[in-house]
Amino acid sequence: MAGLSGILEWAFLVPLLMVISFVVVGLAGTRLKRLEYGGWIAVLFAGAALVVGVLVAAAEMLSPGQYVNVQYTWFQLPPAAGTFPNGFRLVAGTLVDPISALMLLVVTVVGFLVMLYSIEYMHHDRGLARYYAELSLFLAAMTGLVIANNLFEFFLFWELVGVCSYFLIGFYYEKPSAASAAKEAFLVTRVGDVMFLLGIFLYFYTYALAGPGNGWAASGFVFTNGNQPFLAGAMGGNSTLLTVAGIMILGGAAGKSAQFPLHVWLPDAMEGPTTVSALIHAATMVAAGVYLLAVTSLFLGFTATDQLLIVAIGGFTTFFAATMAVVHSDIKRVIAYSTISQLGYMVLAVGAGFAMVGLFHLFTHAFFKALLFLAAGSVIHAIGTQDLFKMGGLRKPMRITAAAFAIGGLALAGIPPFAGFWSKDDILGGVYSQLGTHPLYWPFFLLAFAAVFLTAYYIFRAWFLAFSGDGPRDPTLPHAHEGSWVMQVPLIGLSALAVGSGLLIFWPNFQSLLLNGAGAAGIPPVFGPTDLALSGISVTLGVAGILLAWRLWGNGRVYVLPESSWAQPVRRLLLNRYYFKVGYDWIGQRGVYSVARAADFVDQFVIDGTVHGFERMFAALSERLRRIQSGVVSDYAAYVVAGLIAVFVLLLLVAPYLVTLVGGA
Amino acid sequence: MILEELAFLVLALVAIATAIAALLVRELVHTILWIAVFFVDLSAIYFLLEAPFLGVLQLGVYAGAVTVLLLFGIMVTRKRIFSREAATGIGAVPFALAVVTFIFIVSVVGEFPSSAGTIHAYSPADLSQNLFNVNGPWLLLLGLIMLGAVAGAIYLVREGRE
Amino acid sequence: MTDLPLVGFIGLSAALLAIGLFGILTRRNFILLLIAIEIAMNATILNFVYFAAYTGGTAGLTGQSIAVVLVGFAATEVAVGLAIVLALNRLKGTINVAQATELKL
Amino acid sequence: MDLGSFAGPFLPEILLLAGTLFIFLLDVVGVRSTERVGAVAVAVTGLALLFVIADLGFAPLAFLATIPAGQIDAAGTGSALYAFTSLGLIFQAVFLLATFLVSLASLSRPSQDRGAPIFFGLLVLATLGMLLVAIASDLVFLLLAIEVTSLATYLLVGYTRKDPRSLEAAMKMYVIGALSTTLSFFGASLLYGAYGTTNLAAIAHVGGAGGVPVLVLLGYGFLIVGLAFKATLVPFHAWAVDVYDGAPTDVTAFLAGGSKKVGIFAFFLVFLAPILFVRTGTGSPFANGAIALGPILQITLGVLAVLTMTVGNILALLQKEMKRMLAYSSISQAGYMLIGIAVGTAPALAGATLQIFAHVFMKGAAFLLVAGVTAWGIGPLIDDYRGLGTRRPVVGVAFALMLLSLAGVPLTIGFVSKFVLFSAAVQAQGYFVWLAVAGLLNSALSVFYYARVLRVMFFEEPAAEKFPAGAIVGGSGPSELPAGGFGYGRAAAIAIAVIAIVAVGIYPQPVLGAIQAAAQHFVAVGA
Amino acid sequence: MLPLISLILATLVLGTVATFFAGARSRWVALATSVVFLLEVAVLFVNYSGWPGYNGALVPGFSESESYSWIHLSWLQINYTVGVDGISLVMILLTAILQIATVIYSWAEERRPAAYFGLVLLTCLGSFGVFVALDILLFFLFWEAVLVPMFFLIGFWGGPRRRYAALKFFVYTHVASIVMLVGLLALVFYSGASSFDFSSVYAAARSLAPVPQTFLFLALFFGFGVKFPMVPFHTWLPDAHVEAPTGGSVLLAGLLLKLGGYGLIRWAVEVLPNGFHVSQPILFFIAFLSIVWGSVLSLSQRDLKRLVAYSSINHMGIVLLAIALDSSLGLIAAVLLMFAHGIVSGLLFMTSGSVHHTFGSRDIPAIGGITPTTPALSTMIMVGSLASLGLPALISFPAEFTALLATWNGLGYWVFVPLGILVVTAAFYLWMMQRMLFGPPKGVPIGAHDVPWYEGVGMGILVAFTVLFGVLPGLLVNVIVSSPIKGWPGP
Repeated sequence: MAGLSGILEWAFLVPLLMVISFVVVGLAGTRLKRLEYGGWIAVLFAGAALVVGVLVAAAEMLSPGQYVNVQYTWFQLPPAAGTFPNGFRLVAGTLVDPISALMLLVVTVVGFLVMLYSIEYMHHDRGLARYYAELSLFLAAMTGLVIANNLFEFFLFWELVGVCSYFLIGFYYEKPSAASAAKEAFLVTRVGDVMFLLGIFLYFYTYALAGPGNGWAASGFVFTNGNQPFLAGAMGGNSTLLTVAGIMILGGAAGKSAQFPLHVWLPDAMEGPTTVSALIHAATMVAAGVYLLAVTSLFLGFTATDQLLIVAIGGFTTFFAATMAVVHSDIKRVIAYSTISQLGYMVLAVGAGFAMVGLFHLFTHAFFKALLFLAAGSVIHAIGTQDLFKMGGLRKPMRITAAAFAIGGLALAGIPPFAGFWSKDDILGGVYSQLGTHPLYWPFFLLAFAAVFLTAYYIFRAWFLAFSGDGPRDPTLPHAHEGSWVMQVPLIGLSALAVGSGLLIFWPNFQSLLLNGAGAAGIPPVFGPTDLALSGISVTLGVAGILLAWRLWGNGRVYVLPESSWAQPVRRLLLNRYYFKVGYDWIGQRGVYSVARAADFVDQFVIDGTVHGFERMFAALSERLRRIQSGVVSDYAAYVVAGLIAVFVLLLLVAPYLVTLVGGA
Repeated sequence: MILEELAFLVLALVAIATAIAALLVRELVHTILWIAVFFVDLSAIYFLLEAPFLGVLQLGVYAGAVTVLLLFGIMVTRKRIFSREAATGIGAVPFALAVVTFIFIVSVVGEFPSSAGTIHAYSPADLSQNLFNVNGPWLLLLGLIMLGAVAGAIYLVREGRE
Repeated sequence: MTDLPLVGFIGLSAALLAIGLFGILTRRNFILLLIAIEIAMNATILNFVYFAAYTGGTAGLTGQSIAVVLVGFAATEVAVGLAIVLALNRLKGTINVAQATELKL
Repeated sequence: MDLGSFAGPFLPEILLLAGTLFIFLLDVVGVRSTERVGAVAVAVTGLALLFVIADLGFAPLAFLATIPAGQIDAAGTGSALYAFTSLGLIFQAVFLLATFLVSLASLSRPSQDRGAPIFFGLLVLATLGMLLVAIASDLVFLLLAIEVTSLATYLLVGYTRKDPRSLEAAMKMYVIGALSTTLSFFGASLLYGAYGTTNLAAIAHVGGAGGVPVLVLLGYGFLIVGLAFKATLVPFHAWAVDVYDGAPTDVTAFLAGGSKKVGIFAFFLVFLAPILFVRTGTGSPFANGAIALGPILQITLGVLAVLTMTVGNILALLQKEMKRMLAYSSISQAGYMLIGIAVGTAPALAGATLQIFAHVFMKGAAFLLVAGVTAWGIGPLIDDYRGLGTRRPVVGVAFALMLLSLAGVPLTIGFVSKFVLFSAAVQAQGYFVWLAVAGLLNSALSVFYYARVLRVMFFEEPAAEKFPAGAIVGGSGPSELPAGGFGYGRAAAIAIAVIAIVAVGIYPQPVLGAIQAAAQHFVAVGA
Repeated sequence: MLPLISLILATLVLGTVATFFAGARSRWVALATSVVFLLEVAVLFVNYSGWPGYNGALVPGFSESESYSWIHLSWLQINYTVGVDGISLVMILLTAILQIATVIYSWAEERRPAAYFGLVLLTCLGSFGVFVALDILLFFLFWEAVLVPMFFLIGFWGGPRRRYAALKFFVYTHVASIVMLVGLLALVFYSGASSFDFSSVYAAARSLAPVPQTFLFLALFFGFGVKFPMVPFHTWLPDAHVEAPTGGSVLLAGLLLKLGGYGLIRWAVEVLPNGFHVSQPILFFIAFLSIVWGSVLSLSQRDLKRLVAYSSINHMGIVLLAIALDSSLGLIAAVLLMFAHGIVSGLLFMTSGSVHHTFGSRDIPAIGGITPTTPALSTMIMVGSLASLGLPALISFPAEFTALLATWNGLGYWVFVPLGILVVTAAFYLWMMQRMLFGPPKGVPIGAHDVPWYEGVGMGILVAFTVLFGVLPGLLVNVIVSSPIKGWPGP
């Protein structure tokens, strides 16, 4: 099927279509009331993008290992002395390779489904034109990021993704909490962005001088279709500067993917519409971070220290986020913490050297997480609350939703044969195989393992609370009902994917995406269950978690932790999210803002005060000098005589001294 | 020559004394008297310096004309000729200024020989030759000064009858 | 031909100038001011005369010429001063310079 | 020696003398109308101006030139009392220009003024003195020529004899002037004692035989003080403010625009030789040679220059009266001009000369304008000028141009002159750069009080009672008079000034080139 | 060849004069002048010798150069010499854009419109002159010519404390220009340059010894730096901005600050390389100080205009940093950033002006949730803020990216300072948007409606260029690198 590979050069159509959608909807949306203020147009474009995305993925699958690079020079410098002796060029281009094809598939599929789902879900909201325009731009940015062919372009779209999420999280801007959450999301990820930026500089700088030749700068720092990362080839695998660069990239990824300690923004981002949450959590925003790590790992390479750090961050976050999910009562927040936790797995995988396994988990996770969110959205749409403790018994009126949520939950909990099992199992297996690398891998591996249990527990706690039992705990809730086909189609489609996407790994064409994407770097990944004992333990843990959830929450039960329990402080700590947000707010308000006020004081009173002091001095001097004009001519004569004496002093004493001082004529 | 030096000393002291007296006495008419003595005294010094023409000029212009002019000024501006000036203090600052000026000027003394020098005499003929021929333009300028002074002074003093 | 030390003349003219300056600074009566100015002017003329006497030759003659011109100039100056003060006296009725302070600051 | 060849070079001076005598004669025969007497003065000064410009080598007027080319900038003989230098001729032109503008404007003075012959006669006589200053090459000649101007200006200041302010000003000017005269002659006597000559060029050279340092320094010290009176340097300036304020404003214009420059040029004449003599390095006038006279004088003059501009500016800052503010600004401008001789190079002299040239148009014309505006009934305070700019835009813009030029705003003559002057100071390098810095900082300071006038004139509402409609002296309504009721003479004078301010500001090359050439000759001859 | 630059100057001079005397029609005259100016600048771009196929230049390295003698003395050779290179061309384009945007934005100015538009045009005329002048005196003349109209714009059309602000502006910038002038004069006379022309000064001064070069450089740097403005000589800027009328603020931030940067590049860095190298640490210190100080102070501002003003200090600090790096990349970044900041801060000042017109206040805490009332204005504020905090696809991003990359290359980990400040910059803009644009409506007067058409068009022009050059920065970079410095090939 060589004919299909021609589509690879047209991959830029995906973001372009969404940009067009953004422009059209953004400009004309308000006048298109009958088309859901442009919603249908956006769906149309998203569909077109989906088609292109699927075609690209198919082409890549059919002729594995294709790298197609199309680029446009953004700006360039002629060769000149300095850091970039052979010139310097920044380009914008598309690089279609197995991993970007994989990501394109994820983004377009989830994006299209979310867009479709929104048509009904958002129907009653105001500002729909803005919503669809921003959503289109969001997808454009994400797809652009996915097919970016260099880090600079990557960063460009990365920032666009950030700003779109900012607007979407703050969609209900009239709610102060939404506006605040949007700002928080932007700011926290901005911290990561700044580190990312420095990482880019470090890579540009290092490889332009000592990497695969100076040509890298002149050619636009493009990701090359190398057989191994730059690092291994150029630096012998290690360099302090590159370690720092890796840490910076990790920082960037941590910001976007909400890894510890930059995780605070993601739960608050639930202020946006649920559809947006689905998109952010599944395919776009947070996926970008992991994708960045994967790309860096594959093309540039991490040093061993970096890898340890990434493993640590990923492993710890996995467990850390899961603990918080255990106690929360907001259905979306529970899912949000699960996202952080799952992202931790992916980061862990990349850190251990299995970037492709991480991406595989990203792939499966995208579907079941989108499914969970859309299902949760369906619930919220039906009864208008997000509080699990008010829900109950929704299984009967909302069968499809309940089933979808259950499928998603099972996938999340890693129960075979659902999608999550295959990918998560590969991660755990992969990390397990690398435990010998460094003794410090052990604790994080164990944390990740423990998180399997917690995951199963909290997601089914949520399911039981919402769907089991006889009826809602809060009788004032409206009568629940299932949404129309527009909402059901995405649920069903995603359910299918949540079941089946993991199994795709056994399809050689699909597996070729993951195998070739590795670029033969590092440890060759092995897909499918390898260590049955390990898989057994993890599945057992998952089942145990579900059982515990059923024991405590099943059938409408509500477990209340005794007030005197030793666990109460822990529960409070978890409910307060380890006080991270409080701490950050304190730094922001008490710390930075106080410094700003103090600086303002200095500006107004010290710097300006000095100037005004001079001014007053001049005025006083002028006033005093004025008094010598007494009007009495004798005084004037006295000035003349005094001046005469002064001239004598100058001529006879001062000036000769000065002249001898400077050395005569 | 002791005699001439003595004469100079006396004349100099008289000049200083009369100058101070002229400024310090409170009776204005007395002032005129003292200043007249001062002018005459200076005229004597010019004779001592063997500049007879200048001595005569000093007598004529200063001791004569200027003194009369000043007396006339007092008569016109005063209702009673023998009125006394209000007492004015010497004033520390003006005194200090005058003294410092004096010291500065006298400080050149160290650069001159303290011994006596020759005094040259000039005949009035030579002087007039120099005055009217070589340096004639000075006199022309003096004429211009007087022209303006006369015209303006007359206009100022004349009672305007517009 | 007589011989006299130069320093004495310098001292005399310096003293006269100082007295004149002192008078200008302290006297409030305009006539006295004029007199003080004349004392100082006489110091100047004296300077020219004795420098001329010590210089000799054509240069010395120049000095005496200057002295002659200055005598004439000084007299003219007094006349102008008197004219001004008489006009002022007519308007203000006083020749005290300390009372002519309409223009100040 | 036939009379023609002897008198020819002095044609401008003779013209002025004849004019003076003719005007006094008119007074005697009873012709006292301002227009007629003034016309004589205007004609005489204008004609003399033409002759001077012709002598300067201005080609279209070459047929009027009376001084043989060989006599201009001829190397000094060491004994002459006067000499023609092209810089001196330029100064003659400046002086004549000032008088021309003042007499032109004074044509618009009230015609029933019985003092008109005296006014114009003394004006022309004072100008004659100034012309003689410009050709002086002998110290006594110089001082006497200055006295011609001085005595005439004392009387000019007091010529409105019914005005006590005017007479008080005359008295003050007289006292300080007489004191200064005495001091400068005293200084001249000391220099004469030291060198045995009063020829300016000879003084420095003769001294090489064995001068007496302290006597020379004292002599120059007295001369600095004596001349500083004329040039209104701080701290010898106190009289100037009162006199500028009290004198009839047209006379003030003459004082600021003309007679004070005499002092500056006297500084050039007296101090260039000693400064250059040492600067050229041919030897020291002192026996021991340990102390160089030139730098000493330069430092002293530099200090005076900085002091003058700074104090003048600071005092101008708080002035509430227009004339006094302009007076203080005039004092500070003298500081800039003094930089020229303190630096003592040809470029610096050229810059200072241009500054002096500019000052005629800026300050002289400003006073002329103030005189005209005062005749409309506008009071002496700056605040009285409220709304003038909007009521009489032409007058307002003209005044604004003068003030902007004084402040040194680009594309005005004031900017060019300051620019050249400060460039020259920097070009001289060494510690002269600090003179440029001081000058520039001062010009920054000066902007404040000029800007205040602009603000009052353009941005503030007029106070109604201060601006009586139709209060135009001369009985003509503003609709008939092109310059808003100043009278033709004054309007013409101001128009000339404004044109000069802008024209020279935009293209200074002709004027500047002539001045620069003259300054170079001046320095060459002086050395 | 057509004397294009003189032609543009003539257009501006005539337009300005005509505007002053056009009375009620002045806005049309001003608009016509601006349009013609923009067209002529377009011709200048097309004609520019940096493009392939050009040959010959009167002043080496400069295109479109003209030279006529002006003052010609033995020691003082001053010419009317003008010309452009890539850097000045970019600045000229900025001038033309801002001029037309400002004129349209201020369309409804009612207080003495003739004087207002005339002064606006005069400011742009002066800026244009500064950018084309290749003679020291000419440069200084235009430099000063900018100052005066701005003084009047602030002093007459300004807010309640306008007198104070105008005076402060004048004092600071005037003192700075004096120091600068002394520096420039010393540059000529100490180097022994044969004339005031850029080329001869350039040739003569580069060979000066390091010590005099350092003194000269520092004098010039102070002169240009106050305009920048560099901390601690910056306090005139917030006051001037807050009190100035919107058009004045736009030009002040958009053009006047750039004069400092341009002057530094053209007359100091290029001409005095040794002095520059010695002074680099000082420049770095001041740049970092300005970056941090401007940003931190923005955080504590309540007044929208003040906030934007302080952010200008921050951005110009980055410009200074980029210049101080003395690298190709840094220079490109500096010029790009100046252009970007000119457009973006212009936009932001326009929005704050519109906020003031619409809501009667610019107090950020007092206004809230304005988006439903004024969606267009809110969008402009968002675009401006996002552009200012460096969002990709908007104009500041390529500039900041290049600047920071250059900083890393030149200074290593010091880049953390500007990088960290990027977060603070984001913080104050986001906080401002959160409080003003979002949340429940507050302080919105009854009957408030969205911006009038002219304000919208004025801002729209700037938004268009923000996006255009954000997407295609290569258009500018190609021009910049055709300048004859840094070893670039030049025209």
